[in-house]
Amino acid sequence: MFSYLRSLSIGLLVFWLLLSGYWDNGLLLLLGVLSMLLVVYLAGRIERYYPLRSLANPRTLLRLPAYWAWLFVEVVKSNIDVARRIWFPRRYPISPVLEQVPMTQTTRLGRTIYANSITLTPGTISVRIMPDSKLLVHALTHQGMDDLKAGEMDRRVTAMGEQ
Amino acid sequence: MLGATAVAIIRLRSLFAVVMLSGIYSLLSASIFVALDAVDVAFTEAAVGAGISTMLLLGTLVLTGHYENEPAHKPLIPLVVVIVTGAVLIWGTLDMPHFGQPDNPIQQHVAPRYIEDSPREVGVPNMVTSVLASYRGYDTFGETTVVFTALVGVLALLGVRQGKTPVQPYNHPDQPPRPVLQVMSKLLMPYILLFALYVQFHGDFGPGGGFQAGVIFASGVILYTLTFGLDDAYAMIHPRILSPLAALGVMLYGATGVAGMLLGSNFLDYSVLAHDPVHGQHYGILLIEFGVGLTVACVMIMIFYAFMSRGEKLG
Amino acid sequence: MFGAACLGLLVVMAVALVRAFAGPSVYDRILAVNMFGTKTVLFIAVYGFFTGRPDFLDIALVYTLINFVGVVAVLRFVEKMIDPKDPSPATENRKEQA
Amino acid sequence: MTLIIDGLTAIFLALGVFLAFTGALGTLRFPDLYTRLHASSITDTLASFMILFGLMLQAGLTLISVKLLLIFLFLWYTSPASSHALIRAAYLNRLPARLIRRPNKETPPSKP
Repeated sequence: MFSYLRSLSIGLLVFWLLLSGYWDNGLLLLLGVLSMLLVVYLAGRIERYYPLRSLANPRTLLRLPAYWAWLFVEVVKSNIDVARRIWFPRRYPISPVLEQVPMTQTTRLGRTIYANSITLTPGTISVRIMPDSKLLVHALTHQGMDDLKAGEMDRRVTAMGEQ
Repeated sequence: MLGATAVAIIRLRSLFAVVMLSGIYSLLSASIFVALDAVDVAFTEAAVGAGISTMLLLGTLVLTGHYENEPAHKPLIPLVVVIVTGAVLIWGTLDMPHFGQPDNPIQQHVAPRYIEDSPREVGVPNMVTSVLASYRGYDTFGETTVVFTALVGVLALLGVRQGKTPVQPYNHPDQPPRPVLQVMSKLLMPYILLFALYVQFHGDFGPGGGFQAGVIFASGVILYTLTFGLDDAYAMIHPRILSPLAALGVMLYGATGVAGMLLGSNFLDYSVLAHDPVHGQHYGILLIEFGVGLTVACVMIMIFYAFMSRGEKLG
Repeated sequence: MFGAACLGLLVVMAVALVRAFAGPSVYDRILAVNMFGTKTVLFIAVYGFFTGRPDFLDIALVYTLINFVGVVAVLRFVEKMIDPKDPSPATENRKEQA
Repeated sequence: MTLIIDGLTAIFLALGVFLAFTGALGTLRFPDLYTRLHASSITDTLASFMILFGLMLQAGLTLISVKLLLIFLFLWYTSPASSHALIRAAYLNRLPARLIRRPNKETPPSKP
């Protein structure tokens, strides 16, 4: 009932209205609806080859803002840490490591969110999704890798995808 | 910075690095266009120079080699020729009036007419669009035809592989080829396409128009093709549909012009398309811009398909 | 204020350019181009406010998209072109430059 | 009131440019591609946020702010994806990484 294509069309309409800003011009509104239909049609043609079912889960969408807020704080913290290491390399040396980190997400979308969150925080970058639910991560410091392995982020992302 | 980039482009022998740097070069020149207040040109440079041409150059690199050959002859004579030509050109510009002075010839004949009359005659807020699509409609028609001819040339040389239907090749949840990128490109692609259509239809109001929109639309499809492969892209937009659509774009442009002629006016004069000349201009511009966008998008996607299918054939 | 920010961003762009010239691997150059693109986006946004014409923002948006698609395309081609037995384009060194 | 907003904008812009410069400096100072990517993600994340948020304060609650927000969202969605793509391609092509072993524990670098 809350399929991907339907949420996509709502999202696209909002996107068009925000971009356009001409909300009283009938012709442009009509063109906007037509464009939306065209794009949804094109997206629908490929939907069955690579479905992202968990995206349609409304609870996930509702949990997203809280996660973003948490992630933002993490990003700020790690930004300060990396900036410190750039300016004062003597006092704060780097110790790069490349290790595998287990992940508990099962869906493609959940794994992507987790990998992207890791990359978004400076100091850790996801390199590759390995078989058997492992993620290869490059971290700037041993400390950063240990923080990641504590599993706070992993837990939050997985909790977001639950029904 | 522009100069340094140009010198580095010439000095480097690895064509990869050259393509990278030319991307930077066009980013820089777009910044300059922005600084000169030429918004539409910057827009085009952004979409065409930095985006599509980098991709097409790389496509060519895949098909050929990626190192420049040692030059067969001494570069002295060409250098002399270039320096002499450059000197003559600079000497020629000494005679020209200074940049941006109000008494320049260009500011006296055509420009005032465009600037003063276009709100009344064409009634489109973005003056560049009215000049491009209405006053200079012939030129733009020619350009669109050139783009179409380029497609014909590329297809004659390379050809597009006819696709098989994809049989859900990516349904292995453990290890799809590039999972993160695929999910991201699938999520972003619809918004890129809609953004392209927004640029298409708001060319009257702000920077934008058919050329830029076509290129952005094509880059959305290209993103999908790059992460999922040709077969999946064919499932979305098949080349069978694309080439007629590209021709249709040119025909739409021409037909709009002919419609003006049939209604008793000149070729590509849209004032007669509606009761009110200003409305007529508006609809005419909308139609031909759509024709341009359609042609450009289809041609770019087709050329990219052609490169991809040739690349696959090479292994 | 906006002018100063523009100048600052130009300096940052110049620093990114140094990395693009220096290489040494093709990935470093791609990284530099990507960074340069992000800087250009920010520069155009700030410059739009500097000149009081915020409709430049559409261009910034286009850049964000084109930059992303461009990087993906470049990587795809690099992947395709580099022979695992001879990864020379990935680690091009001094002697290959003219 | 406008004075406060102007002041805040100036602070945010200055911080943003400083962070962007830090990131660029990091790409010059760090030893290899893998570590340089960490530096460049500073410019992509917090620096862009600071600058765009500073501009948003100036624009107030208008569509311009919305567009700035859209740019910001696009940056935050695309930049990790392109960083990931970059490092993945480099790793699969066996670009050597400079790693420092942990002092006590044995951690063999995994094979691609």
